[in-house]
Amino acid sequence: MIPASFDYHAPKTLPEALALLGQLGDEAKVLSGGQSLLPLLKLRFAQPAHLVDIGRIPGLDYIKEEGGVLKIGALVREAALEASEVVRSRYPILADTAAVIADPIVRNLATVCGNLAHGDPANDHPATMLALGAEVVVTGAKGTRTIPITQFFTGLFTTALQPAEVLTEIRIPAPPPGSGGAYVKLERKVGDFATVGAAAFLVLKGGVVERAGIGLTNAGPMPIKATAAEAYLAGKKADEAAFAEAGRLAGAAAKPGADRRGSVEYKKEMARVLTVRALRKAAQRAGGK
Amino acid sequence: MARHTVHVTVNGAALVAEVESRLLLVHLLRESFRLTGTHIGCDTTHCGACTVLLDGVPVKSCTVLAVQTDGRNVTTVEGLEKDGKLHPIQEGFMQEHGLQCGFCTPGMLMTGYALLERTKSPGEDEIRHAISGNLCRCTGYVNIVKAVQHAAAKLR
Amino acid sequence: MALRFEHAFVVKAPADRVWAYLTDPFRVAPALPGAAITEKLDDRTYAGTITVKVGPVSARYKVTARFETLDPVAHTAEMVASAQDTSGRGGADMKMTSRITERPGGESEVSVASEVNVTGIMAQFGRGLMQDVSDQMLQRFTEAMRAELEKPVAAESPALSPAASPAASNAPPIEVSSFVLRRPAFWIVAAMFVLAIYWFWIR
Amino acid sequence: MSTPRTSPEIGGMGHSMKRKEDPRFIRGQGNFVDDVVLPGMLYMDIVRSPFAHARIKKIDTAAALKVPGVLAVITGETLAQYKLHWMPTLMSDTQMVLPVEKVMYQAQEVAAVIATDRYTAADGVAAVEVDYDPLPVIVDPFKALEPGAIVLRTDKPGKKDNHIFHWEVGDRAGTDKAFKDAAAVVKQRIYIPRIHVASIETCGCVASFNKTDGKLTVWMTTQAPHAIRTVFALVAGHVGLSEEKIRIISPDIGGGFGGKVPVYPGYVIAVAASVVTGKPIKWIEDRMENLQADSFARDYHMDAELAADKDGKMTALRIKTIADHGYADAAANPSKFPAGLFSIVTGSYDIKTAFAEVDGVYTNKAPGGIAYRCSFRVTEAAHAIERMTDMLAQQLKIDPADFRLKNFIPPDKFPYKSALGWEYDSGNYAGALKKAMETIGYAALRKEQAEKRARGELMGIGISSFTEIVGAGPSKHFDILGIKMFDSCELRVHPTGKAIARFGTKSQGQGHETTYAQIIAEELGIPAAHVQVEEGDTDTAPYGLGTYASRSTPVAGAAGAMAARKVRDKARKIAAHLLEVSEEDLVWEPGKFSVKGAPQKAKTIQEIALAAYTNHPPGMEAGLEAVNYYDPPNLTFPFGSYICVVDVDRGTGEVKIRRFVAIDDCGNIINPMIVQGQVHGGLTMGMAPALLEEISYDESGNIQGGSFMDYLVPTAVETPKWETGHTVTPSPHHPLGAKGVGESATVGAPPAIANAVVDALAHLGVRHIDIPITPEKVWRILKDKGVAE
Repeated sequence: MIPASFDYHAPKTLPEALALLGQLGDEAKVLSGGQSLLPLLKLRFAQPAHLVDIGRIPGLDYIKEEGGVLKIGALVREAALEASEVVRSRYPILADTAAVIADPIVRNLATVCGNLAHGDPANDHPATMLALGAEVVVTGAKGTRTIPITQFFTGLFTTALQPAEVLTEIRIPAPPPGSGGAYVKLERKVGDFATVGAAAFLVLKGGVVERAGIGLTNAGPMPIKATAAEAYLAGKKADEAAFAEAGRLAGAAAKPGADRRGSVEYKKEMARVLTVRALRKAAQRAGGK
Repeated sequence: MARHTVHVTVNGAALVAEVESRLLLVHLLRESFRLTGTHIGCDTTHCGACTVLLDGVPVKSCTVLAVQTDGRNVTTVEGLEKDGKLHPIQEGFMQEHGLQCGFCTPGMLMTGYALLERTKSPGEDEIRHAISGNLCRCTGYVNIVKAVQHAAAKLR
Repeated sequence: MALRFEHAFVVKAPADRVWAYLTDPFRVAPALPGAAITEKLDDRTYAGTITVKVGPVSARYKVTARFETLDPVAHTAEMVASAQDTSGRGGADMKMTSRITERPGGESEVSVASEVNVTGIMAQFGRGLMQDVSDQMLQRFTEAMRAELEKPVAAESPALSPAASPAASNAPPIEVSSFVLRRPAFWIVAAMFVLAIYWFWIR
Repeated sequence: MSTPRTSPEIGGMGHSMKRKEDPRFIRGQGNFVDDVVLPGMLYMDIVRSPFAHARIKKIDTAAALKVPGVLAVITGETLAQYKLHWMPTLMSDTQMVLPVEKVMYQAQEVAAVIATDRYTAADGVAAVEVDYDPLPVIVDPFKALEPGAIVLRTDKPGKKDNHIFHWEVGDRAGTDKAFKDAAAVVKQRIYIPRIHVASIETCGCVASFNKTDGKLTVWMTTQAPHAIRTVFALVAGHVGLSEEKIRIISPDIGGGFGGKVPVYPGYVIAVAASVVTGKPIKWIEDRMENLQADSFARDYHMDAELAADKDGKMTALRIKTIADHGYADAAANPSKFPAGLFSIVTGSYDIKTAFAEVDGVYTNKAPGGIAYRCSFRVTEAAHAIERMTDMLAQQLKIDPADFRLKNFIPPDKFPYKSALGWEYDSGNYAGALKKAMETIGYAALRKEQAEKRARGELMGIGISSFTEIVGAGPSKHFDILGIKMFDSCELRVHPTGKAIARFGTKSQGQGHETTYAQIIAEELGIPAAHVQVEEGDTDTAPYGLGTYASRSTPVAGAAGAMAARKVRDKARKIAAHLLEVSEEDLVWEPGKFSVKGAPQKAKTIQEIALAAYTNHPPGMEAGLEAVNYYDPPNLTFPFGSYICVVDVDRGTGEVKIRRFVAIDDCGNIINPMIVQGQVHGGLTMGMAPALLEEISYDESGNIQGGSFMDYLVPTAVETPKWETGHTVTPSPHHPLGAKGVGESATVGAPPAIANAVVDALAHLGVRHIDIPITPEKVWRILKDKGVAE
């Protein structure tokens, strides 16, 4: 499996990268971790004329909490996210997610931002970011703009990113007291895409759901935010009955296609089952357990 | 340009190669540098037979471009033995029968080596997860786990 | 991989106008990026190419489409088409029937039903994305078409109007059956497009 | 085998000697085919068909030939000029090398591009334009057999259907009668899907033809180099390739498991390309080519029936099988056994009457029917009998362990003549099962299961008590293309008492360099460390049929022992000469001959070796060497009992193997460490198709599961923590009392797992689930039974 020919560019700064992307237009692809793009190139499913490698741009691999927001830079690898102390202690849902993406070696190169920018509904972070209400910061020649995650995914493999823009940062609101989140993935084996995945984030007050976020992986052409389930949970006691109904609503929101991982019926049911499990775990974490 | 000069340190030796943009790291190592210990087992970044260390971190060299390694450090299985002395991970695989056909072994060794660089006493489940990006068709993994533990004990 | 596929969309324009639009190559083509008719093989058979891009992935196909029927009065079309990836990695065959139905309030419904048989590397991967890709692309097409047809008649761009197109203006006035055979652009392009998307796989 | 007879320094049988091959592998110094580089070497890459059945209208190579660095494009027409476009399969069927008219399965070779490097070759492949006219596709073997089905093999004159062969064994009438008289009968269609060995190294070769001396050397991923040499000589004899000028070198092989037995078109094209260009040609498959075009295993549709009398004793077995061979019968069975050794299907049970029949069928799929780490069709047989045994126990409401113990062939009945004609050499089936039950705590598990069931939790316990048949085989019955299935050893002891032993087999990870050395050490007392083992080079090794079907130890290992014994016979003569006594007065112990009653008067094997070259008896030839071509008197019948415990997730249908205990009996053990390693690997390759792996086809003939994205080779996470043990029942006819073990676990594991999952659901009325047991299959049952979460 050999990629078709292309030109490779390794800008040293972000402005240089943006200028190159502007100049090369549609013929160029951004190379970051490369763990989704290079397999596509090797299979010759993608044959861009140019790759712009942002991997040599310094200062983009930060994970930091500031101003009530967790900021994840463009070059943060999945492995770094998984190992990050602040993530493990304050954002376990992110650690859950990173830990089940592809396999550990792929995670050493794959980037968190790339996982979103690829726009693949089978990628795991989109669901988690939807549950968490994240924002993405996009940088282009004219500066930066911030896009709520709910507006970032525009279609299958397509996002709000313009050809000459780079996703430079993910911003996640710091978890309020009494909150917890979890990501649960059903996969055939390590390294597989999710049959279905479910992310749940709960803010609880006195055992009652103040706010809920639920995202689904590989349950449709785009990452799915299970809004009906979220709305249902608001104000409800965080118990099994409420989770069961929320799961049912999330399952109903799933629009999966059939493939070797399962039929439409199975996947919709799994969206339900996994949502319940994610909610259960999120509630446990919210309760300090 | 579609061709580039790559300066890369491989197993401590500074090497230079003229490469096409699209040349994969695994082919740079195997064909330009004749380091054939690194193997190719799949097309889709699943098997891990091509695992090498890039700046100390295991990566699948079939999913890295050679040009991406310009100015960086690569360690392959050939670089594990130092001054005629095997690394404990190599000893572990031999002592615990952690290999059969030997084809996945270089990748397994590199992954195991990197694991032991960051943790001293990995448990069985931790080892199994760490090597889950490397497929072995012969051993059933039992003895690979033991081999890593053998090396861990020696390194402690 | 045999697939059945049905799409329908509503346009706020009368059926005759929709039919006229859909049979005009110079108005349809811009709505389907990457498509081109390259050759008329005989009165009923056309060859073309289409490039489909979804995210980072792109693929180019050669398509041959042949009309079984095309009825400008009933506004129905039936055709068979086949496509092959230009890099030799697969192909698809299709049988498609389409109909434009007048609806109350000056609206028309365009319905397309097809049976597609896909072969090759794209049909080997289990991602179940074909329907998603086709939905997404049809969505884009109908948006472009609505934008064109649903604006006031006076505002229609002269450059895009049938009368202004050189092919149309140079065409001799002829009877209906050859008229439709001369101007089957939408159906051919649609066939190409359906084949291409069905043939599509992305990791 | 209890304590080893030799010291650890000698390292004969029973020592867990560290492997002699490991030092090169752990340093990355193995020499695999893709590591071979020759001066002026060119690369070959293959254009493959996207269609499962199509007429080729045109192959346009013009654009490919314009790619800088592309030197040639080889098509069927090119090969037809040399009459090399067809080749025989090992089953005496025929197969295209490259097509001139039609393609018959997806991923079939259509043309080959020769270029200066592999990148350019890939560009060339992308530039070859092939115009196809698709034809109707048959992927279902039952439809292929229907009257009026299109005939696929139109190349065979007079062929009017898609039937390949009918094979049957046993007493049809007697079996029918036994079923009529039976008190209980179970019947089930069991499908074992198409799977692929997926060795981590794919197939490939470097073919180098020297135009000056006419010699062809091929470095090649083959498990059977000698047989391949003969096949090449037969296929290409008419273009001047003569067997003495063909050298096949099988260097280090990155896993074989049966997939590297056949001759694939790629090898033949590479050889042809080298002969035409006079340059070395390298061809290495990529993974998708490997999974999609190389020989598959299994694809057996079995209608099995098992009968018992009123006392719960099995009385009869009847089984009818449709074998889907794809486009050609490219299995690698012994010639007289088109269904391999499937007739081992009566398993470990004393069944008086049985009848088995198999019909081979052509479809538009990749050709094959090879093994997947098992002796010829033995896994299929074991799965059938072990599943049916559980089903019958379930129907009779007898615990499956008790039911097995009741029906096993008792130890005192060996050698046992089975209803389908085999003579089992030795066995103690109850011994192995009881040991497995003790190890896992069977009674406690059944109690736990009952408690869990009461709480609505799903847990299952599955048993498999399989019998294998390996070590083909006695030359009276076993041949491949007419060549008898002996194997060989050529042993030379050097003057300083070190030795070299060459064999006709070829290790692919089994550790022959170590175990064969241990066999020589056992027989001669020369330390195994001083015995150099070589195989895989047809210019130096004695002729042999190769390594597959667990035949290395039973056949070549025996040849090693016999060659060593010949050397020992001569050594005795030399020792008698040196010690000036008669041969009868000498006593042998590993490493030396001593005089009866005067143990201080002795000659070591090293002293004798030196004398063989410096002071040999008058009238005796100098040297100390021997050759043995071993023709086994019978096959060996390893066996074992496996117990698997699974937990089923009621929400997702996922099956988790909680424990798996494997008790194997492969007779006397040469290297316990290696035997245990073989069992671990075999168990994993048994678990994989039970739960994960499958290659299927859609109705258009598109391969599903043709890459590692969808062909689910298990990682360390999916693989359970295997628990192993063994009993020892020596083979009475093998010189060392050994049997083969490399494949036992692959044979025994799938039914243990399937039985465990069915057992977890048995109280819901579930009787059978086909493998692979995917989460959705289980979930559907849970949903249908109303117990899904």
